Amino acid sequence: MITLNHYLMLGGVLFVIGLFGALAKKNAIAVLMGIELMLNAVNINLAAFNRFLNPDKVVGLVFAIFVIVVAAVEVAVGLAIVINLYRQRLNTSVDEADWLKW
Amino acid sequence: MIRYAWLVPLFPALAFPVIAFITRRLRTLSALVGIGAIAASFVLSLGILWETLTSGVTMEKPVEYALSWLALPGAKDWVLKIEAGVLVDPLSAVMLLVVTLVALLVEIYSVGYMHGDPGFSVFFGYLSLFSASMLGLVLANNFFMMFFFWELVGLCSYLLIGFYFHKPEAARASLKAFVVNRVADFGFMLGFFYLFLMFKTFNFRELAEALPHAPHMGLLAVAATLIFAGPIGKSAQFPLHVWLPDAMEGPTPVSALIHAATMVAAGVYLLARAFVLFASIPEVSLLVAYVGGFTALFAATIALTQRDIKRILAYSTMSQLGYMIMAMGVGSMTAGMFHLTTHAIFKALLFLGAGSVIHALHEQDIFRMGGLAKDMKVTTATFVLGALALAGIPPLAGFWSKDEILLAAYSNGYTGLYILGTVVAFLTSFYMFRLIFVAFFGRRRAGLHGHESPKCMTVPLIILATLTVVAGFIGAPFVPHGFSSWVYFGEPHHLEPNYFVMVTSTLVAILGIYLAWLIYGKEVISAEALAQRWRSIHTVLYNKYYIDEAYLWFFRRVVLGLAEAFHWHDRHVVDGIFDGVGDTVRWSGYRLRYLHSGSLPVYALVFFAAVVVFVLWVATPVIGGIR
Amino acid sequence: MGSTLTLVAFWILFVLVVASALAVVLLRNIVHSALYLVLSFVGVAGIYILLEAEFLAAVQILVYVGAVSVLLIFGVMLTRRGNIRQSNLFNAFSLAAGVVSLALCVLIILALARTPASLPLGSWPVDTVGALAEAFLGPFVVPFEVAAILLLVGIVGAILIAREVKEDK
Amino acid sequence: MSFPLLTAILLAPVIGIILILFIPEREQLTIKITAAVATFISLVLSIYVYVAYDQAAGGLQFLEDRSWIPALGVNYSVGVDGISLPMVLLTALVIFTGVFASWDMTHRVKEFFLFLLMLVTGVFGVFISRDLFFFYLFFEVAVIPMYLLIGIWGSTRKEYAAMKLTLYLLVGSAFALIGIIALYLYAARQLGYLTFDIQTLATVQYDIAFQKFVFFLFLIGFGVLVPIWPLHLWSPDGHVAAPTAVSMLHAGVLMKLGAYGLIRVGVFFLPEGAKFWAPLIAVLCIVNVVYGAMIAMVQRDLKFVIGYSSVSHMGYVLLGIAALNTLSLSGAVTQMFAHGIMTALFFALVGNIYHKAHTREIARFGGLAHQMPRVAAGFLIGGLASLGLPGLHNFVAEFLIFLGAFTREQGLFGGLLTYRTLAILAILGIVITATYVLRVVQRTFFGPRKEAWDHLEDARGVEMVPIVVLCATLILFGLFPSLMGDLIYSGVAPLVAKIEAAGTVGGIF
Repeated sequence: MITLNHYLMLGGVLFVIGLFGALAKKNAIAVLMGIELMLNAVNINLAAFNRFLNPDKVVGLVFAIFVIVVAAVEVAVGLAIVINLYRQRLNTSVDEADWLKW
Repeated sequence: MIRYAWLVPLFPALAFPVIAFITRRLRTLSALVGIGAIAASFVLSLGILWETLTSGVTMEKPVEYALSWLALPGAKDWVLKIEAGVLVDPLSAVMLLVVTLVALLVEIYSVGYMHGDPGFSVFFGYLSLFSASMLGLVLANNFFMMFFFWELVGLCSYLLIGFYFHKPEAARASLKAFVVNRVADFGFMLGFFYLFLMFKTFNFRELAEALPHAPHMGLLAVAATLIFAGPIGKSAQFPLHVWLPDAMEGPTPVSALIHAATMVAAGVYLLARAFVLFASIPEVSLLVAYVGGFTALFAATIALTQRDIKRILAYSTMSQLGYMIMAMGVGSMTAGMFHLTTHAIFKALLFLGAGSVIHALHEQDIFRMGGLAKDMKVTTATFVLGALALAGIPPLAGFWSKDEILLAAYSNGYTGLYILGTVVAFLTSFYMFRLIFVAFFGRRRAGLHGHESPKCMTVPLIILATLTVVAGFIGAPFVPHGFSSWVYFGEPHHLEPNYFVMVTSTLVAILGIYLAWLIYGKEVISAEALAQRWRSIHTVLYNKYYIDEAYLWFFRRVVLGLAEAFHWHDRHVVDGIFDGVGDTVRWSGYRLRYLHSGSLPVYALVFFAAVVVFVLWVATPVIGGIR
Repeated sequence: MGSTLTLVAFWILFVLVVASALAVVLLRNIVHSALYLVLSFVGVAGIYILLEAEFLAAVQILVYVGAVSVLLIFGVMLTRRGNIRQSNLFNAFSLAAGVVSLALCVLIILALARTPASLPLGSWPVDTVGALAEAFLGPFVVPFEVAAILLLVGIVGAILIAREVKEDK
Repeated sequence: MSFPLLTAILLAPVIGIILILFIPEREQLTIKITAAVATFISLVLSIYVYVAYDQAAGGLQFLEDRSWIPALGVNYSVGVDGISLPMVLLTALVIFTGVFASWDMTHRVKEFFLFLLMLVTGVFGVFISRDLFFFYLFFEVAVIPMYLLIGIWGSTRKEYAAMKLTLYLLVGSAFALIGIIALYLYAARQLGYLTFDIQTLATVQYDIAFQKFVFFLFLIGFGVLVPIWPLHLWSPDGHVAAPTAVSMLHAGVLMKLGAYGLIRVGVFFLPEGAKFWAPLIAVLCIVNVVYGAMIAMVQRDLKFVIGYSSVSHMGYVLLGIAALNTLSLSGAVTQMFAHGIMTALFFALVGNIYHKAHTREIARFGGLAHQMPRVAAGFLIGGLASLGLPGLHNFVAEFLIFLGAFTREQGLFGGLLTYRTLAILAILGIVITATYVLRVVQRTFFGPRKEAWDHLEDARGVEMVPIVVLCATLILFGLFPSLMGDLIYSGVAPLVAKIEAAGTVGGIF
């Protein structure tokens, strides 16, 4: 018997893997990939909650689609920033992007 | 006429703005406006005095009317009620006449004296403002209004002393006069605050009625003493006398009007107005008498050694004011006011005469004058007449009034003060005739030649000289229904002429004149030798007992020192604390900024670590704790 | 579809998604990571089908697999420099990141393990696409339009940021 | 509903701002004229309201009420009484003359007048608000433009002074905000509904401990603005740094916001709290008076002298508040008005001199009365007002305050000190004031003519507007104080009734 917890488990694990990727990687594009994984995990949860808890409305799916939209925009803008960064520093390492310093 | 008494100060009060804003460019017109206004007031004052004396208005039954000036009704009874009122009794009627008369003559005189001065119009404006304030002071029916005009009078004095503001000495003198008077007014104000505290009114008559029911005699004595501070300042009594000699930096007509005849007499007038208060506390009266007596002697001794013609007159004014105050203190308001009246006339005469000399010579040091009698006959004659009056030679005005004071002191049992007064009379005649013999007779020491002043200056001199001769008779002992039956406190009393007092004071005065003639006229006794002989005394007297220096030291070292200390404290301690708070914040910011390495992974890491901690904290109880 | 079959399908997809996600994170070649990312997205689409959200699955394939992945690969190409085999290294904080991630993972699993959730599958609209359409053009019409504007702004912003900076300026 | 006069007073500068926005920067004269017209409308309306106010009826008049955020109980409601009306008139007079005093401004004129009008909008708003929310809102509106005005157009360490002033005032207003919210919530619990209305809040009975605490918050919050010692240092620095018109508004009006807040919010709502803290205020205000005056005596910069004299004079206002009786509170309000006018006059004149001579160092001047007789006369009148000369309005104010404090029978420190002693010390302050004011007059304007200053021109044309208007105001109310005294009494009487109805509370000392 498949339950809500199965899906949440998948979402949770995927989220953590994505988080690790976002935190531990050096390449800014890899960081973006981690973030995409995290967003996917969230979408799984949204869809699952919708399916199990509130099946007569599709609000969860609506939200998931919004998240996808935002994710697409985020990737576009994020990559633009990465490219801009690359132009100025000739690498895409987030370690060296410390312009937020004092 | 009495119904229109409020117009008396109003005429000159209106003249001031007219001169200041409309006619300032037109000199003659300005003078005309000023003189016209004061002449109107003079005529009105004459009428008021006449009506007062003929229609049964007495000290007990004055005429009083008032408008509300400022009133706070309060919930139950009045919190404060200040009236702008007029109180006409013989005392104020006489005073009105004196003030308007002297002011009128001085303004006429000023047309000649100030001729050609760039501030000619402004001068008449100030004089008008002064006259208005002084007349307002005289007519005031309560302490508040009196204080109001008292201060305005002080302002005019400030403006007029500093009239030649380009002279640093004049600027300094005006400042000094104002500040010294402020110190005195501080006491005055406190004094009538205490009265208000006890009686809830400022009105003279209401106070007089309530006085016997005073809740606390000690407090009343404090109030009276504090009020006396006002006269000490305004009438230049020791120890707040220092401003008067310096005030001579002003134009001479100003000295005549303000610093001899009228304003300095305001203190005496205040004592007369509030006489009931002082009379009810003998201890304070005694203080008044001794302050007055001491100042009379003190100022006379300083006058012995001065060389500046106006300063000698200034010290003589101080000394005579001391007489008046002493008269108030020994319980004879009549004598004090009588002397005020006559003194106003002959001192104005003396100052205007001195002004005439200065106008001719542009010189104030008497030892650079000499032989003026040949050049300036009218001036010399009138001046000598004034000096004789001041010295107390019968039958001139000064004799009668001074005599009455000495008599009051003598008959009221103040023998010490009587002797002191007699000594002062001797000193007075000596220093006055020292001035006359040095300046008007004898050789021309500096070769300066004078010339007689124009008519508009000599005519006032002649009028005043005439009055000097006749004015004494209004209060002479043998005249029935004279001064003492108009202005009195308690019962109208009539002192019997006491020939012992009369003869002694006359002899003493003649002795003074003779001595002055010996030293300075015939020069049989060398003045230099005398000065050498009593060198230390001479130095102390010449330097006015070093009181100015002491005040200056106090101001420079103590007051300014304290001020500097406060300033340092403000800038370094108080500001230091608050700036210190700011600096601490800034410093900690500089240190804490290293926490922000700027590295994005670190930020994200910290962020999620915080999420973990937060989730642990919140979720642990929800999921059932750690099992 | 039988429940056992669903369960089997779920576990297969689970392994696929997690394994490829781990590959994305752990591999040292950024191109490989990107390819595994595609695989992972496809797996997630399968999960959506299991959840009977077919439209979402389609969107997932279209947007993630079709657009986002391609964008990412373009990004890799545009910023390629040095050895491609060493293009996706860990940074200096990987250990701390691992600890934090692991802690969060343990926390999530603990929370799930202790949550009794035996909710049955309820009724589900047959026509999810129609339901979604009604939701988007009904109560969510304003956010829908805002999302459209967001996309536009995002595109313009991306162009603006990535534009070549003229040197003479 | 009749014509919304008070809103019109408030909106006249706002309309001025909008019009100026559309005028190009280079048309400086048009900008100045627009500002002058806008403030003139405010002035005329203020005078009309002043005259039309029914003194016999008293209380709040010219009421307007509009719901704004009903959920929070916020209403746009305005009205004036005998305390706020003189302040409205004061503001209108000072800003009107202030515009003329900055007629010579050439640097970024447009922004200057924009901020100036914005500032004055805030000040008007504070004085006419009957709603605490708007009261606070306008209060903040008044503070922020000040920062820019001093920071951009100032002189002498302007950035430092602007920062200092803003920080002090914002910290103060934060305290006041806490107090206002505390009042609001406490009243909401008592009343059962939310309201910011001042009249309603005043009917609530606050318990003693609450009153003591909240009054302390107000004492700091509004005290900074007064300024009470030792929180006064922003004011001399700020005055010195600010451009002329801002100094005028700043010393003339902004400082009164503090005293007004202390009376309107502090004493009116929390009479027991006021009684508790009054002794502290009384002691501190004497420090203000004497300490401020002494420091003014040794200043070398004309503006610093006036800055410290403001500290000293506002001490009298505090003394009036501390003594808490009819006389003293009437005096305090009178002094707020009179000091505002007087100090605005001073700053206008000093600004005039500074603009022409490019220095304010007293020692470098001397004999300026030769070149600038009108300025000298104005300065002398201001100085005489400052030292409390009868015939000028300040005398009435100081007299009432002194008499009020003097007649208050209460001991402090177990009878060691009384209000009477403090009043005596305060009166001593006017002696010190006389000394420093006249010393400045003597050293600046008197003395021999100095050739170096022969190029200075006397005030004329529009420069005369501030001098004439402000001097005339001082003299008018000085000679006929009941023109304002009756009005102020109608405002103070309910306040005193409330204080007297309040329970007896021992003072802090």
